[in-house]
Amino acid sequence: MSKRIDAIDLNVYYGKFRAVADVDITIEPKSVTAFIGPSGCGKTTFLRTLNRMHEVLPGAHVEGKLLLDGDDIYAPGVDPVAVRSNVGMVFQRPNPFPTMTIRENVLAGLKLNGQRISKGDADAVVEKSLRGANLWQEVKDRLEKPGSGLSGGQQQRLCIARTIAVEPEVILMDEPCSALDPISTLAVEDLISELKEQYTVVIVTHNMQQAARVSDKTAFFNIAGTGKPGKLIEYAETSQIFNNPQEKSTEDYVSGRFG
Amino acid sequence: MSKRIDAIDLNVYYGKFRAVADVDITIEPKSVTAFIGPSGCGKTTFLRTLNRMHEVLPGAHVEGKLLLDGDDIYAPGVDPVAVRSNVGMVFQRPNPFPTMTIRENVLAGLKLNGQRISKGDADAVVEKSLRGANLWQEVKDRLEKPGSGLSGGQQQRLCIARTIAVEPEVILMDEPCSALDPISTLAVEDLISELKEQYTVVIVTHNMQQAARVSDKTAFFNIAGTGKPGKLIEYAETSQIFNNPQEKSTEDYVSGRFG
Amino acid sequence: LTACGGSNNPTAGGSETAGGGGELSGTISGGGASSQEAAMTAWVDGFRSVQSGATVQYNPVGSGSGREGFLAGQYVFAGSDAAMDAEELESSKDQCGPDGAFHIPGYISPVAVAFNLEGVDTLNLDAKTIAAIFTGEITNWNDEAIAAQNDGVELPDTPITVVHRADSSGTTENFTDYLAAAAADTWTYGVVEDWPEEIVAENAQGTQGVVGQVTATDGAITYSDASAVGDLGTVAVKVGEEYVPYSAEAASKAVENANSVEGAAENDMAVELDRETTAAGTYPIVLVSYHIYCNEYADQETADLVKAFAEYVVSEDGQSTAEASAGNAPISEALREQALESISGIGVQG
Amino acid sequence: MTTTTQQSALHDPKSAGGRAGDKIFSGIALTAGIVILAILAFVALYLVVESLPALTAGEGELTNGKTSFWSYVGPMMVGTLIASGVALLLATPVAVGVALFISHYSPKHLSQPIGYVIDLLAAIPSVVYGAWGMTFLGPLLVPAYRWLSENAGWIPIFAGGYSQTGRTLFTASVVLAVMVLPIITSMCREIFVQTPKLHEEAALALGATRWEMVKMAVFPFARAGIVSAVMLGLGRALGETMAVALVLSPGVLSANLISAGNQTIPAEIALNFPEAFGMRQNELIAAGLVLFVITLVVNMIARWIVSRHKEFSGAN
Amino acid sequence: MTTNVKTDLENKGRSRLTVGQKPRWTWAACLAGSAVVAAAVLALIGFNVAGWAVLTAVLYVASMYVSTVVLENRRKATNGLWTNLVFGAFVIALLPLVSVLWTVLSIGLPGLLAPGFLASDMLGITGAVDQQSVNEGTSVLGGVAHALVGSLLITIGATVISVPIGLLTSIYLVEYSRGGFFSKAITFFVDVMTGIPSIVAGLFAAGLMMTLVGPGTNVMGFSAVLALSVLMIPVVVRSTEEMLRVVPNELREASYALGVRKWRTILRVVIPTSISGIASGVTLAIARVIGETAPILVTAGVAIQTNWNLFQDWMMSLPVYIYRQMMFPTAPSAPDASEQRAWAAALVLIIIVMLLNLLARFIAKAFAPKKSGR
Ligand SMILES: Nc1ncnc2c1ncn2[C@@H]1O[C@H](COP(=O)(O)OP(=O)(O)OP(=O)(O)O)[C@@H](O)[C@H]1O
Ligand SMILES: Nc1ncnc2c1ncn2[C@@H]1O[C@H](COP(=O)(O)OP(=O)(O)OP(=O)(O)O)[C@@H](O)[C@H]1O
Ligand SMILES: [Mg+2]
Ligand SMILES: [Mg+2]
Ligand SMILES: O=P([O-])([O-])[O-]
Repeated sequence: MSKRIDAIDLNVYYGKFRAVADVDITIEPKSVTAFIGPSGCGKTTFLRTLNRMHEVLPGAHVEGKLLLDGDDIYAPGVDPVAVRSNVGMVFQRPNPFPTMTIRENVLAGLKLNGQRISKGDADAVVEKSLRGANLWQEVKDRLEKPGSGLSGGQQQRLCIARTIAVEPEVILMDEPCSALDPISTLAVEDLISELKEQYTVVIVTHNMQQAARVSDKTAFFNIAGTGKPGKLIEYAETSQIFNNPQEKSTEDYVSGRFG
Repeated sequence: MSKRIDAIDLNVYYGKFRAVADVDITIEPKSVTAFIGPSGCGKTTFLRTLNRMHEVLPGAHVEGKLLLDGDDIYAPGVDPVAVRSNVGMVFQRPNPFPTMTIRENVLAGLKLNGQRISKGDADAVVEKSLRGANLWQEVKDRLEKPGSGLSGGQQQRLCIARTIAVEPEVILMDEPCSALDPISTLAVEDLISELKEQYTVVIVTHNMQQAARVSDKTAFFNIAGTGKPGKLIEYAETSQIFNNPQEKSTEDYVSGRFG
Repeated sequence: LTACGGSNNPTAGGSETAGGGGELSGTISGGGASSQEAAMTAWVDGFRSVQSGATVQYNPVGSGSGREGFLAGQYVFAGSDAAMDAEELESSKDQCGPDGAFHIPGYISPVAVAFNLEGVDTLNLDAKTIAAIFTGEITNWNDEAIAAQNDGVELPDTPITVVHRADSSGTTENFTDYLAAAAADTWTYGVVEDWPEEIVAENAQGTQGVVGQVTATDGAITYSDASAVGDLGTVAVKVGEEYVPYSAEAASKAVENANSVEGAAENDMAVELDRETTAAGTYPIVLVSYHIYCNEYADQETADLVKAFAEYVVSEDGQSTAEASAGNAPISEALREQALESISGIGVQG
Repeated sequence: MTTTTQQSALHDPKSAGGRAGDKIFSGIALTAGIVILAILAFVALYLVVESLPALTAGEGELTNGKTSFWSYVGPMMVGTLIASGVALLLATPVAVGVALFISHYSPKHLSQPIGYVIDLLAAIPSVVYGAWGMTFLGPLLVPAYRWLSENAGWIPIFAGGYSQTGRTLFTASVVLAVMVLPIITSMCREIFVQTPKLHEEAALALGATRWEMVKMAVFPFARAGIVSAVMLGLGRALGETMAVALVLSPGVLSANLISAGNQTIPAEIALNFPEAFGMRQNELIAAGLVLFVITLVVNMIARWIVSRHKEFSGAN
Repeated sequence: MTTNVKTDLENKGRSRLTVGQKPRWTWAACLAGSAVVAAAVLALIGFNVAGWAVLTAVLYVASMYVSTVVLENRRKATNGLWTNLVFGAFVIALLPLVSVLWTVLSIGLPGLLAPGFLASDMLGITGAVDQQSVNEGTSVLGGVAHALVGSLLITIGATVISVPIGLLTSIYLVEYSRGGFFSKAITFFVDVMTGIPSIVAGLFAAGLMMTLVGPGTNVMGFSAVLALSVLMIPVVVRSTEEMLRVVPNELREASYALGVRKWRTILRVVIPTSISGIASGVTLAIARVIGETAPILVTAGVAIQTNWNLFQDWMMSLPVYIYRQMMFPTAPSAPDASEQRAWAAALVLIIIVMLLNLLARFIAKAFAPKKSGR
């Protein structure tokens, strides 16, 4: 089951500093949306408000509404835990649990639900998730080794596997491929395309080609200068953003020769 | 002053596990060399042997010779610190010093070694290095703020600035742009081109376009399977690697449609 | 004139001395019995008023450690609740020259049997009954044996809680010495410094500890240096045919009537108390704490200082100062003369 | 290839000077370690030499009429272990709870002052704890002891009457628990706040509740630290002298927590050392040696537990 | 206008995210219910306020758990349960603190406020003086100047010896040793050291100094310094070791890669990063030894006068002062005066450690990593 996301007049703060201003955006279910923009423009910050991870930082708060299928996730009485189990997240830096084995890492989210799963089912989930993250071949013989012994790229794919394993309704990815080699990147991109059959996917990337390849819609964020808040400049079909942007700054940004 | 690097029959171990086998390579001074290859093939590991960072890990050791302008850096009596001040390094994950301000971070390489520099000189170094890393505009008003308060991309550029500040002869970069946006990436790539006027630069990247754009020569590493050591498969002019590779596996790898 | 936060210390010696007399100077250190601490504080202070240039310091580490420190040369004098044995006397010759060390009974104090019983201030008890209470044979205050000796006293139906010293103690030793001598049939545990562990009872650390515990517990009884018993009821002990309450004179008398230890040096005043005495007006549960000095010291200065201090302690002034502070029993005139005689022998080696 | 006979940049004299700095510093650090070993060797020598007479004493040579040293010290060993064991059982959950409260549960601006308040517990000297336990806590617990004795008397540790004064092994354990609490808390707190944010966020993003996050990210990371903190606390509990000496009304070992009796080694030493000399002193020092060995064994077990999980340690 | 359209997207009043949550007043109901039930239960076996509060708290936590399990789910209930328990732990930890502080303050404060308490020693204070002030109700004379000076000197001495040794040892263990035999030996023996009973440390120091400088002169502040160092070093080593270990290797590598020498990396990167933990470990170690009684008593002895020289003559310290005054009153027949001085001295000791703590926190603040949360 996928979900629609609507941000209404969303402002995101670190203490008194407004990092992201006045975002209005609607993310359709069963689609892939890419956030692009220069460093520091608030992509990560905004992404983290979508599953209430933002408020984990001291002093960080949000103003405005954020609807998940019409339900305001910032409404009083809403349990952030419920939000986060619906909205999974893959971070920019790989962060497997260092005290857990690879297998335990994959199952970490499932175990939370307290449901007892049989060893067979668990094995199936582990294999499916690791295959999905294109890591199965590399680690299948050392599932009981600590997850922190893997290379950076392997660790990141492990984190993706861990997130897939809980089958959330929305998956947020913050530059998930920035540490991956092309083969893994391809696998992850394929995975994203598969995922959107069922899930809503939001991805932050610095890689224009990647945005162009995987996303249905693209949102361009920009920042006027240091200390200014980041803003959503343009949000449209990916093809339009890349081929026929309405805003000058979007055009400047995407027409760079960068890969 | 730049330096030439020659690896002769180099084998790199983690304890008993041989991660990289039999590397023979010559890296010319005043050139940019790119290491590419799938995740886990030992690019990072090999890179870290070039400035003796590898041996910092317990159990890690190296067999074979590694010559810096003809001097074996693994010869007995060689001071790893002398090697490292000649061979700078930028890591995959940004790691600014959390106890220091932005300014102090840039000056870390100088100050930590106890060098006295006048405030004026220091200011000049800070500005020059931050400009070089394309970070000056963003942080010039908050040089006295902690370095860890920056975004991921900003942090990485801070780390590059810190490395440039000590003016090493060789600069190693382990996926330096994996956390950067295109504008910063461009800046860093420009910087790399500038740097090669004076320095020897070695860069690990997953980004084929980047390798193609910045490097003079490219080394392709591959790995036969988990538990097997990574090997240097092909090393040649970048144009040859991308257009006319000698090895089948190189061709397979670079012909991917990845960005 | 005293500035805010200025010291509030009284001038030396508390009272009369002006300008400070005496010609001696230097520091001497002693250590030993904690029972003497309050008295020692007074002596040290009083001595300072007589000899303003001299300092005496005393570490209440306990009798055994005091003697050990004395024998090791760490202290030039010791305070001890028990006299040195022959072996110790022999080894004292290392520090003190061929004549060794000698004892002066500088601190005498009655050991009171104190209790906390609503409405009862004093009880008459004989040694046997006291022993029976402390061994746990008698468990209630309205016991036949107690009532028989206390006509007209309203004894409540309250269980007896025995409180004894938890630490090794000279007080325990003196008390059990009395019980073992005067009630040998009932008290079969001998003379001990540590309360016999076969007797299960409450206990507490130090004189202050047991007194505090008894004060807080209805129906409790203990033994303690008399100076600390405060408002507690106390026992008059049967001596001969009469019951003698504790008092300074009665305690002093017990020491006067004691036999000197056999085979001791001429000027040694170590005594063996006669716990079974029937002499009228004698209180037999007495703690005698000695001062132990060398007959000969290594240098003149120490010898002079020690001698002056020792003389001051047994002097009338010294004993009354201690009594005022510590509530112990001043030694009798006869003892004083004997002590001064002994002290006059202190000299220099070689 | 260039000849390497000429002086290379890698051997330049300036950097050789810096290298000496490294040598000196590591030399000093090593010396510090050696000093510790030397101190310990002296202490051990002292303990062993002074205890030998008591350890080798035959029947009748010991001052307390016991047949052997072990029948003297055995019951006190048990008493010491019970007292510190109960103290740790009481203190550890509370201490870890408080540390968690400070690091992850309290409002951020309150955590500093709260940490400070808890540290105050460490500021109170043990004599004061002893006096407090003796005059205040003991009497306060008497009704509870009466109730336990009447209703739970069938449990061995509550069997056989209760103390009128409250100066029992359990009271001593509570006082010890209060004394070790700040030690465990402040160390755990320091470790808890070091938990990498990355891992905490990883857990939260999987939909973990706060408690689940603590279980997944904080505890595994802090595991070795917690064990170390508890050991530090245990060291204090095992060796605490004055507080137990004041609180406990000692006697023969009964293993009854709520009546007078039982004794711990440090309290025995503290109570009797002042008047001890000769063989008595040897006995007490030998008891100290035994305490020493107990702590040693407990610590070895703890180290072993920690090392079994080294591979999964959080530091790297 | 657009906003209006957009708010129509909301599922007003029927958020699926709040479905199945327990009513907000659940906690109040549970609390009230627990209080009533606790009162009823206690009424049967004899009411007292402390018991009532404890029972209410227990019932409240239990009933919240059960009602959350029933109304929501087990995970939430478990989370709530632990939250309550963690808060409970804090409250429990506060109880003895408040109680001890109240005891110390109520008895000690009058003593501390007595004129000249901090400026006076015990010179000239005999039992007669105390009896007089107790009988006549005048202010108690005498003070802690000498003990204060002694405690500070001895503790500073022990800190000066222990902190460098302890810190350097832990640096050796964490940074230099590669888990070899020698480091295992040190770790092992540091563990052993934590097991030295304090009195044994005192005896050892006294014995050592006796052999070094001879009997008599060995009783001095410095002997106590040694004794306390023996107790302090293992605490410093263990806590700093722990703190150094949690410094991420990334930072060390970053520094090495800049060509910074290891010792400078340790001094300038590793230690500053962990300074707050180290400072609090050291404070803890100081707090641990400053209150030691037995080892100081047997090494530095007792004194009634201020002594500024650690290397000569006996020295008083606060814990010994407290202990002696409490257990062996100057005037046995009027112990109140001594008791008051003892608790006042305890208050002074507590205040000293508090100030130390503040200092440690200040150091930690000044040097600690500037945390940003990410
Ligand atoms: N924890 C924090 N406290 C205060 N300010 C922060 C914090 N994290 C980020 N910021 C600021 O918020 C702004 C947006 O940062 P954010 O990390 O969202 O950028 P980004 O678009 O993700 O950049 P990048 O592409 O480098 O990851 C930046 O100015 C950054 O300095
Ligand atoms: N600290 C370590 N201890 C043991 N093995 C390690 C360690 N670090 C890496 N390895 C192993 O060494 C091999 C090479 O790893 P390395 O990190 O060099 O790969 P890489 O090419 O840099 O990969 P990536 O592109 O993902 O960064 C991998 O099999 C990895 O699991
Ligand atoms: Mg970002
Ligand atoms: Mg790598
Ligand atoms: O003076 P005591 O030996 O009984 O402490």
